[in-house]
Amino acid sequence: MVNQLMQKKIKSICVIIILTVLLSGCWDARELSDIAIATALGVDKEGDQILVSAQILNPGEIAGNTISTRTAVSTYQAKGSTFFEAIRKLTTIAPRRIYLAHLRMIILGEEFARGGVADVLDFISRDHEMRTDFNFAIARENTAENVVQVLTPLEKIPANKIFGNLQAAEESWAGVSAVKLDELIASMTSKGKEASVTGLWVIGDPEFGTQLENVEASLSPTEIKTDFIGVFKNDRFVDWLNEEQSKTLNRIKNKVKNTISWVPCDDGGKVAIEVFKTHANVSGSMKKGIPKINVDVKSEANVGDVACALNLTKPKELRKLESKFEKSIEEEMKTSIKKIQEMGTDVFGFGEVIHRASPKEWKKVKGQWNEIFANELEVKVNVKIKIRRTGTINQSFLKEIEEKRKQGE
Amino acid sequence: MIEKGKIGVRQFTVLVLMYTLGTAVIILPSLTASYAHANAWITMVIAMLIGIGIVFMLNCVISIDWKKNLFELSEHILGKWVGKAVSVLFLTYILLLTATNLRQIGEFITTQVTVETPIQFVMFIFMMTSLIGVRLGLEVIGRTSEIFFPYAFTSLILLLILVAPEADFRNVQPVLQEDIGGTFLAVIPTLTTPYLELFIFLAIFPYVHRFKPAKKAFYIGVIIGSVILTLITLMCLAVLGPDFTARQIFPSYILGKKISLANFLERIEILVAIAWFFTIFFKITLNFYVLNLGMSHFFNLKSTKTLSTPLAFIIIIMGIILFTDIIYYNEFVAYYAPYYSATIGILLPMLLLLVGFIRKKKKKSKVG
Amino acid sequence: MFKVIVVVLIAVVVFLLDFATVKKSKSKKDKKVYIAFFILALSIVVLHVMEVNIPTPIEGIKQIYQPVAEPIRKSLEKYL
Amino acid sequence: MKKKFRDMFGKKQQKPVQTNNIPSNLSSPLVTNLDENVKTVKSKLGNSSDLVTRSIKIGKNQPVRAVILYMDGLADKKFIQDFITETLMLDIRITDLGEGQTISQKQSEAIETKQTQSQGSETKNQDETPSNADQAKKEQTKSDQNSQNNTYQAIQPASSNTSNQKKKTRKPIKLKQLKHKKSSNKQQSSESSESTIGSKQSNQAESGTNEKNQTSKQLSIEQSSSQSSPSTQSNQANQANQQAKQGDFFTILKERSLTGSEVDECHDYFTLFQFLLAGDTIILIDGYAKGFTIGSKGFEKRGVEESSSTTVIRGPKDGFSETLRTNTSLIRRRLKDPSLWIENMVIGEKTHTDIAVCYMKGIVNDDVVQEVKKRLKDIEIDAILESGYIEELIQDKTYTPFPTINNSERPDAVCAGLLEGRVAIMVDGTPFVLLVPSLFVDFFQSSEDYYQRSDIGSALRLLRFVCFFLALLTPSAYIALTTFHQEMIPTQLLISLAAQREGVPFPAYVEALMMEITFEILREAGTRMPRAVGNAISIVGALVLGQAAVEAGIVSSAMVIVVSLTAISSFVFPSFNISISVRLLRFIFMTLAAMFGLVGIILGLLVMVMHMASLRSFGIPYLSPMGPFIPGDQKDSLIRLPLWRLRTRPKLISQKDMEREDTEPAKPKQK
Repeated sequence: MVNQLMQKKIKSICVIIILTVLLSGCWDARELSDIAIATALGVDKEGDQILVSAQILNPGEIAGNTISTRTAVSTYQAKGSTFFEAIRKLTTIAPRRIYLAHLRMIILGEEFARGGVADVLDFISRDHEMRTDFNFAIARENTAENVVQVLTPLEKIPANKIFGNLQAAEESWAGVSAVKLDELIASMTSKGKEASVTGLWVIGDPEFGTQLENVEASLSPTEIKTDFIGVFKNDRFVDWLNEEQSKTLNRIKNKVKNTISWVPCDDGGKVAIEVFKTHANVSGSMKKGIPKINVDVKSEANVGDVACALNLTKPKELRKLESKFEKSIEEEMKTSIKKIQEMGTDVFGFGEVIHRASPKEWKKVKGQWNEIFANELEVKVNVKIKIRRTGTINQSFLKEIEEKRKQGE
Repeated sequence: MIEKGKIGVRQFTVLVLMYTLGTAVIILPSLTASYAHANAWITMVIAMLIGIGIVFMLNCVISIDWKKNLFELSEHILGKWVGKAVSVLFLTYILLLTATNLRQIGEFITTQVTVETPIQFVMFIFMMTSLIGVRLGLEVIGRTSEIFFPYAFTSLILLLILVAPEADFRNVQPVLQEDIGGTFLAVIPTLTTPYLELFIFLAIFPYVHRFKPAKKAFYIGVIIGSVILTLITLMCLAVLGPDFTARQIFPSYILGKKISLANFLERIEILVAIAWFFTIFFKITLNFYVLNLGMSHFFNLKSTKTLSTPLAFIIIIMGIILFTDIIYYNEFVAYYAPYYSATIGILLPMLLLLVGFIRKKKKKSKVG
Repeated sequence: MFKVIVVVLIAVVVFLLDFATVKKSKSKKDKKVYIAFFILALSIVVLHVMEVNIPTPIEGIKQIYQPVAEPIRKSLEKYL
Repeated sequence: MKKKFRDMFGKKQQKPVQTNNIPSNLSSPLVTNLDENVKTVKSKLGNSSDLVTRSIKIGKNQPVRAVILYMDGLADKKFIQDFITETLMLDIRITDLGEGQTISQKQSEAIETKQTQSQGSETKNQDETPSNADQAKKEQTKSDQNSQNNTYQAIQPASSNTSNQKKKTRKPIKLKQLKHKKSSNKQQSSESSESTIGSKQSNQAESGTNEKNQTSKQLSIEQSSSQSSPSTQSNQANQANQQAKQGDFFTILKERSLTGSEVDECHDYFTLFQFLLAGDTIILIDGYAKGFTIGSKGFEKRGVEESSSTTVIRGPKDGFSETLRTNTSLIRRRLKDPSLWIENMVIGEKTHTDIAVCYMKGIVNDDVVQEVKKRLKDIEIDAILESGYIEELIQDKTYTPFPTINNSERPDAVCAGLLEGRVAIMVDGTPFVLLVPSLFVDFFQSSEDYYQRSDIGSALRLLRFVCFFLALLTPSAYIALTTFHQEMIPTQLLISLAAQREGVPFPAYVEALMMEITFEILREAGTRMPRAVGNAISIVGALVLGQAAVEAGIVSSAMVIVVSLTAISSFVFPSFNISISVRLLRFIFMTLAAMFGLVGIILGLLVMVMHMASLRSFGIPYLSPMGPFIPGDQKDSLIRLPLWRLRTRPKLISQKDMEREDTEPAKPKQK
């Protein structure tokens, strides 16, 4: 009896001791007020060293009740001989620990990208705090640090602005592509595919963009624009694609959700269609050492914008319009592909198509694929467009206006 | 019998399933993908077929006398001394296995979830939880597994469904055109993790309510478990790509990071990881339980709980000292563990089966 | 040294708590084996705390299976 | 240290020795002398003012003296007036008692002859006030000689003195008695002169009836003999004679004039007190060493009101009350089946609390009934003031936060439990009825689930389970997410959380702990304080602690939301016990979350579920039908299927008479 009671006492004491010991065991705990949430990282090269610019949120400014004159984000910069070192060095300037799990954008300076991005990617995929849901972009003709520093109106967090911008542009313009980490690494490591990353432009004076006045104006003098796609060879940035080429690339990669294209009418003026439901089927074959690629693009479209006299009451007219578009897009794609082939980087992933189609033959050409891609590859493009609807009206009233004008004359 | 509790057939199925998934789900996709590349899922299918064969063999072993557990069986078949020696082999293996599993979960948590926490500490709290489970007995382990099973199972299935939109099956093409040798060779390390460890269920069998359904349950549990494993490997390949999968240490966790439903249901990879905690927890607990059971048989103790506390501490330290680092661990798992596991998980049960069979025949002929 | 003392103290506490359950079984053998294992566990923990290098049994297993493992390892590594 | 513990245990062992004295003393039989009986009863009750003694005479010609005893307040006065006093005093005079009267005559004659010897002293004794110490001594010596009931006699002189002494002697302990003998004698002698006056006065007030007795004695001399106290000679000589006749007289009284329905006889003080103190009326008749007990319980009680702890929108509004019989009647009214068995027990050495064990014979698992009865019988305690006492004494495991015994204030819920094969334990004095065995899911089931449509009932039930986790884990999840797993929080939410936490001086754990404890204090205050100031608390809680704390920057507003969510969720459960457990466990989980984040919570959950899985309630695994999983019982655990699907009773609880119904779902006739 006595023993049991003693033991109970000892037990309770031990539990208390163990609990206190365990309580000290919160190694990983960090309060929300101790972390600095980074939303964008800019990576540049400065001599031998890597310059990292981190866009850090100022939560009180974004979600707080009081409005002050401070900015919603602040940028911290640090240099280091490796990317990781630079990031850790940020803590020497930043008041809090940099927290990377909520990163939206990683912006690579064009200079830096030309020198190769592999080591940065390695850290990003190695670090446990990094997720894979942020986008990559290249600062076009600019340094990443300049892009990171620009304040944006409407969206208080610039990185979110860019992220949203990319998403929206990808969905309804098709000239850009949001590339995530695993896709980037996969295309860089794949032998039959090269990487492509969207570009970011700073319009206006980058210096002015860092100031609060930039967001105070109704039309911000300095803005960030997403456009054009940069292509890589291995991990090195090579060149920019123009608008048509970018669109072509996205069409083939099946990334187009919604875009528009236009053709001139017979009697002058233009007609534009909204293309949706684009599906590209890329098939390939390799016969006698000659690789062949067939690109079949099937699209559905609506008439979006008629700026000429076009009789839209007749089905025949519509079919004519369809074939006109088919031809124009086909032409556009063919020239774009040719241009890209000349660049010598297979951003389309045609190599992988050949690989899947005839793995044995692929093994022979795998080594010099980029040359084959540039010189020998035959690409056939076949576009089919089906115009379904003409919008909420059928016949354009332009005709009437035209007549009226003529009468007036 | 030392263990007085009984578990139901359903509980047994759940335990087998959890055990099969256990640590395999976090290490296998990477392991197979690094040799079989895009064909890793085929490796998994082959391993599953072989695994079913192993289950058949184990079922034959336990059919010799299903009222005896593994340790009693080996003494019964091989005689007291040889049996004890074989028991020692089994016990060492289970001890190392428990320690390895503990290390795996510790490694997983310290690389992905709580990075700054010392691994000893993570292993300690995990082992203590396991110790409580073993102390409460097999019945409680069975019931608890039944409670957590729906969560673990649905979250794994949900994972598979939610990442499906991200899947690009061009990643796994061309099917079985390249790395064919690697595809088949990779079966060897793949077999180790769930299938060659399944023999520990020979120690659980006698405590299942009904024997015949339990044999069936063994198959069902292993098959469902391996199908999920295969699907997860396939998804890892399709979503992340073979190279990315092979490069990751815990690719299925990265797979969880890919979940994104309507921009709302994201960042929930920890909830998926929790499902693995459960499966690994039950694997460790079951291993630890069998270890205790075997120890008490070996020393003819009165209770399975007697040695639980010292053994728990031995396992924690073992988990730390077994592998110096994760590379060493990976090397061992890929190149050496299969043969050790095969010795214990196939050869010894085969031996039991053979000797048992011969003895039975002798008996019959004597009677005849 | 301080660490060792802490470990031993904790071990004593654990022993006091845990031994009660062993006592209940009223088997001398249980007690003996328990104490033996307890001392084994304690010594391993103490060695670990003192940062003495304990050889890992994995090395032994590697040695034993070397002849089987090595050729397969080589052929596997081809596919890495 | 050790000695201290030993002393503690030593005392514990002595206790039963002391308590044993009382029953042995009480179990002494009644004596034939009416006055002495009355005196004993009075003295044992310490002349408590709520004991009413009414002495009457029964019979027309040769009335027999009798005394009606009842406890004022406990007994139904009107009943006593109408059916006992009236019948005995008025109706019996016109009733032909026939044989009985002659017997009583004979008997009293017989007594008379013996009694004459001691009449001198006995007549004085009728005053019930020994006027001097000498007489007390005399009686004492007499009683010492009387081996039959010395203890009773030993008390008598003392009790008949001042109230001061009565108190001492009310505890009729042998040892004490002997010790105090000398002192009491001294006191008697010293106080004798004063006491004559004082006691006279008090007695006049106390027993007006006695005066009447005296006058009546003069009217009928024959009867007077029976009033005298028993002497050794009369007792021995008359014993056989009396008993032969008494029975007959008693049966006549019982059969013809006592119109009460619960009439019993009592032979000793123990039973007498048991009945008397339960509110029954005792009739002692002169010359008989036994009395009648007539059921006349009629104490003030609360009516059948709506239960306050578990309320429903739809469903019966009656709730149990404090009276055991009312409660059994409420159940009986619903289950008009002979298989409803109610067994009574009395537990509590001081309280003598009535306890009823109810079950449906044929449905219930007999082993459970046996186990319940065994555990109840093993209880040795002085008082049962609430069913909580019983619950704690019979539950399977003490050190667990989870209740393994359910209680209900609602008769319909208890009936449903009985029909599922559970055993109900009702305790007199509390409206809370225990139901065993009780499983974890039972604490989430409201009787209203069955009164609403099944889909709605199921949804509400699921909601309660969700609330269980919310109440248990919300603060800990908040701590874990904001201090360990910020990557799990959507960016926008993280920003606003971070903005709120700017300037909060405490870590999230401390913040949560503070708010949770504050809330617990508020809740406790809300239950304990008088209703009238209830509004004040809600104002203080909502405004001062919530809003002001946020504005002052001591806590973040998200934390207030978390705490409120937790609080609301914990009010959802139909059973209060589970909400207490959740309150307790919440703090453990918060600590775990602060230590290891989600990993800690998960391990905590694992340990909690393992602990729950190891629990049993009267042999039934606590987590069934989930662990062990019983497919057939899923119909009524997390969800409730339509009634026509609930064909069988829960499997583990009742294993007999499983079929519940055989209704087909109603379908419109097809033309």
